[in-house]
Amino acid sequence: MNNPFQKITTADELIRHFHDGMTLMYGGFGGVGSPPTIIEAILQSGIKDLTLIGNDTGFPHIGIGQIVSQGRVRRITTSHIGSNPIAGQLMTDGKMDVEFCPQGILAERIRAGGMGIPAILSDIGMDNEIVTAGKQTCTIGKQEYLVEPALTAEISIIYAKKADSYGNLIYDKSARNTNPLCAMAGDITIAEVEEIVPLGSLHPDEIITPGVFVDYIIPSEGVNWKWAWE
Amino acid sequence: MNNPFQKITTADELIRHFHDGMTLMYGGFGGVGSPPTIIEAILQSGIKDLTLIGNDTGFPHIGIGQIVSQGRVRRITTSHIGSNPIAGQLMTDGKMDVEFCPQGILAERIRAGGMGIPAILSDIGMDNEIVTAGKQTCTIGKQEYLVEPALTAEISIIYAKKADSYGNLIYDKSARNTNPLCAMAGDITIAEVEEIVPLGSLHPDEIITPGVFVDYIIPSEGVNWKWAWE
Amino acid sequence: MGLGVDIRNKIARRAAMEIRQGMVVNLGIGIPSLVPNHLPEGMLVMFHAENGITGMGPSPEAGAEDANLCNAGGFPVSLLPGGSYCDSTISFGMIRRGRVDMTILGSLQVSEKGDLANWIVPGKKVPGMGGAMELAQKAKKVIVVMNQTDKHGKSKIVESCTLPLTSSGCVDMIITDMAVFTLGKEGLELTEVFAPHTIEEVILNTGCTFNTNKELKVI
Amino acid sequence: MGLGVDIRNKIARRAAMEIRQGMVVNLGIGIPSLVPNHLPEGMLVMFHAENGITGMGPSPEAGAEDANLCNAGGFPVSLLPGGSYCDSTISFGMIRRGRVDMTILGSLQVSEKGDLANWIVPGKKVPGMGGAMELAQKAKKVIVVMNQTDKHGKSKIVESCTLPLTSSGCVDMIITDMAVFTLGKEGLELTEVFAPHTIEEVILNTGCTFNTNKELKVI
Repeated sequence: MNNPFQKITTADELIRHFHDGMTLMYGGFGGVGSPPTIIEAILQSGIKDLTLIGNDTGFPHIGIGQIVSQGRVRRITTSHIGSNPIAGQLMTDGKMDVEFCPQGILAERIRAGGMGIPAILSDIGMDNEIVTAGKQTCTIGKQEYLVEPALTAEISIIYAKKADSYGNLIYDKSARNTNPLCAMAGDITIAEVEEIVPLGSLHPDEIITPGVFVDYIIPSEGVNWKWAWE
Repeated sequence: MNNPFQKITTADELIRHFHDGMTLMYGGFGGVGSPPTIIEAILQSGIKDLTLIGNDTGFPHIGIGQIVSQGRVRRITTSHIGSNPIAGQLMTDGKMDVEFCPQGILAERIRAGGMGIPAILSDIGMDNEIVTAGKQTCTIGKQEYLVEPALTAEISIIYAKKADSYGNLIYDKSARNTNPLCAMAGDITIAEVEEIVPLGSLHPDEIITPGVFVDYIIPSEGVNWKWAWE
Repeated sequence: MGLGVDIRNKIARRAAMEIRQGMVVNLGIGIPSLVPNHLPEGMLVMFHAENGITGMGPSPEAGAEDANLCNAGGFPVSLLPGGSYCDSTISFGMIRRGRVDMTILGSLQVSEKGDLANWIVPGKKVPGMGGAMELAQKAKKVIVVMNQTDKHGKSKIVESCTLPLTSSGCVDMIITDMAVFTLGKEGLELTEVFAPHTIEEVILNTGCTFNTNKELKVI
Repeated sequence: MGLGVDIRNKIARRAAMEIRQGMVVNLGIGIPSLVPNHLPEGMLVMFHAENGITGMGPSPEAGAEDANLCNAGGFPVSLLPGGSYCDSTISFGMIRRGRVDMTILGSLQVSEKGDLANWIVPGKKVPGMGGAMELAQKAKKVIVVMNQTDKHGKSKIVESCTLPLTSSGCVDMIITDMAVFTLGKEGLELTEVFAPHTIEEVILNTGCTFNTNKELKVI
């Protein structure tokens, strides 16, 4: 494959960017749209004490859930851990800190990070102490709002259907979910893709994530887990 | 055309939604991607004292510039009026109030309105008194930020390449610009489109604006102005 | 919920009657997922899923599932003509902007003031709120479908929720195996009773007082 | 600006030397628009326009213009392979997130501290800031290309800007018809002089003091 921007590489090459204690953001929703090949490389690497940011903790054997289940995560900002009982157990045992954030606001906070916006104001969950815990408020007129800070990460790992060699991305159906947001919020963004195509093969009106936001592209080896419905 | 959602109509039918003193948001950037047929209907309707929200004031005879040039606008929130000297004159003469907002922050404020987010925080133009005029600040840690409130409008008028009968939209090249943002921020959103296609004809991965946000669709009669470069 | 299929379908059928042509509707898991089966043939409804689907259709047959086309619960679905995909911000933007006409969801408790408690059981289950708060707070109409009582026979409609709230004062309608209540300016009001249940039975199994609509129907 | 084509091209050519393979670059109007003509053949650069184009190419020939493919100034351009379109939020997100490597723009004044004044002349011209503030504040490298002096012969490089600022302390490099300056920790530094101009001439036409680089080149 022609690699004019030197973005196309492999998970093995990239794993040197990962380290204990790092902040990692991941695309996906219930495992759908999470990057299996990068997650497998992280599992193999043995890195730990991670701070994760992502929609949910998947299932114990699916998606990011595999990393959570191995106790590699010190802290996570997420909206849901219900489908991964091990995550709940780790939280209850005090082995993993969980910051719960309403799902759409979490997505906006990730996007804000990607857009270089410091924070958004929100009126979601104002009367809920789990949502408001540790958060500032800001009053406009007579209305008080929560300040929901932007989220970024040292590395974002995402999953897409196709990339061209510049890293322009298109996604497949509901596997899009949080991927275009995480793509923008990583200091380094790694896109695992089903197919890499030559520059100019993607229709410029149909590109969802411009390659500007993508630092590395790796070919996917495909999902290596069994879905809950299988 | 099959019209199962009753969204497909004409500019003449819709003009009853417009009235003196209303707030109107418009898509487009330098006239590119502004809806000519709706603008013509507004011109014909004679409505005045408008509050406008949009990227710029076009050129005197192009896009929204035509409405501005006729003195129909009492107030505008925009980022640039340089290509429309009449707008500058109206401002200087005290006949039109102009709130200047940095271009990308203006786009974010419109998007925030469309997303039901009350405001964003910004660090753009903090040391500029035109940007900060009348705006609150919010301090996170030791860093002070501007509170940039969301923008919505009674009606948003936008321009797209194709709509299906539900109002799912795709855009053409750089005529996309602020249109997908304004599409979400209108209490009522009217999309003028080059072509209306049957439900199911647009590829669901390629739809940029889901029809959920679009109330009415009208066929475009095409640009009725001469571009500056022509 | 311990409800038989017939009763679950009765609740779903009643909820389906609230849906109109062209609406955008978000369905929770459980009984709400049965609602589409009870819509009039040919009615166009756009079902919305938090993970970025508008125009969601039924589950595909076994063997025809697509792992990249799942609902917010992670289970395979399909897409109807006019449907589209979007990222999670747009999906929730639809909710917060008031473009989602209705959400139909289950609950652990609902209070007479319309408070909703459906996301957490302290000390037992802390799954996280997911999209429940945005839906409860911002969908234009919030319909709760649930059993009238819990497994100990205690009413799930209460004066004041003992479980942590998802959102306060957000519920517009409650449909149970026994009855239909609305929540408006006048507070909780009984509007329908499902035979063979009686008004007396509903009173006995409701943990708070309520008004009874003048045109109460037993159906 | 009253500069001849040759001089404008000399400035553009020098600016082009700052660009590297793979960079994302935003160009202002005027001299900056000449920069692409001076890039090495085959170098891949992604030109960014505020209105939502990445990978912008040259203006099409007369008659081949597409009214829906214009730059931020409203004039027809083209798209190169690998280019894409996005909405205005994404376009400015690229800038604020630090993904735009460089902006090359004109200015009315630049101060010795790197303050940029290029958006307004009080009482004369109030066009609005457009995207200038975001670009000045957030592009990773800000290069100003301009005449050394204004039409009255007064230096446009000054101790302190008299015109309202676009952004303070944001300029990294100034390229004029006479010389090249950099702005770093040590302040304003002269690094190159364009022959036949001399250091003395540059000193005479600069409205503030500056350091002179030890390896100053006259080119």
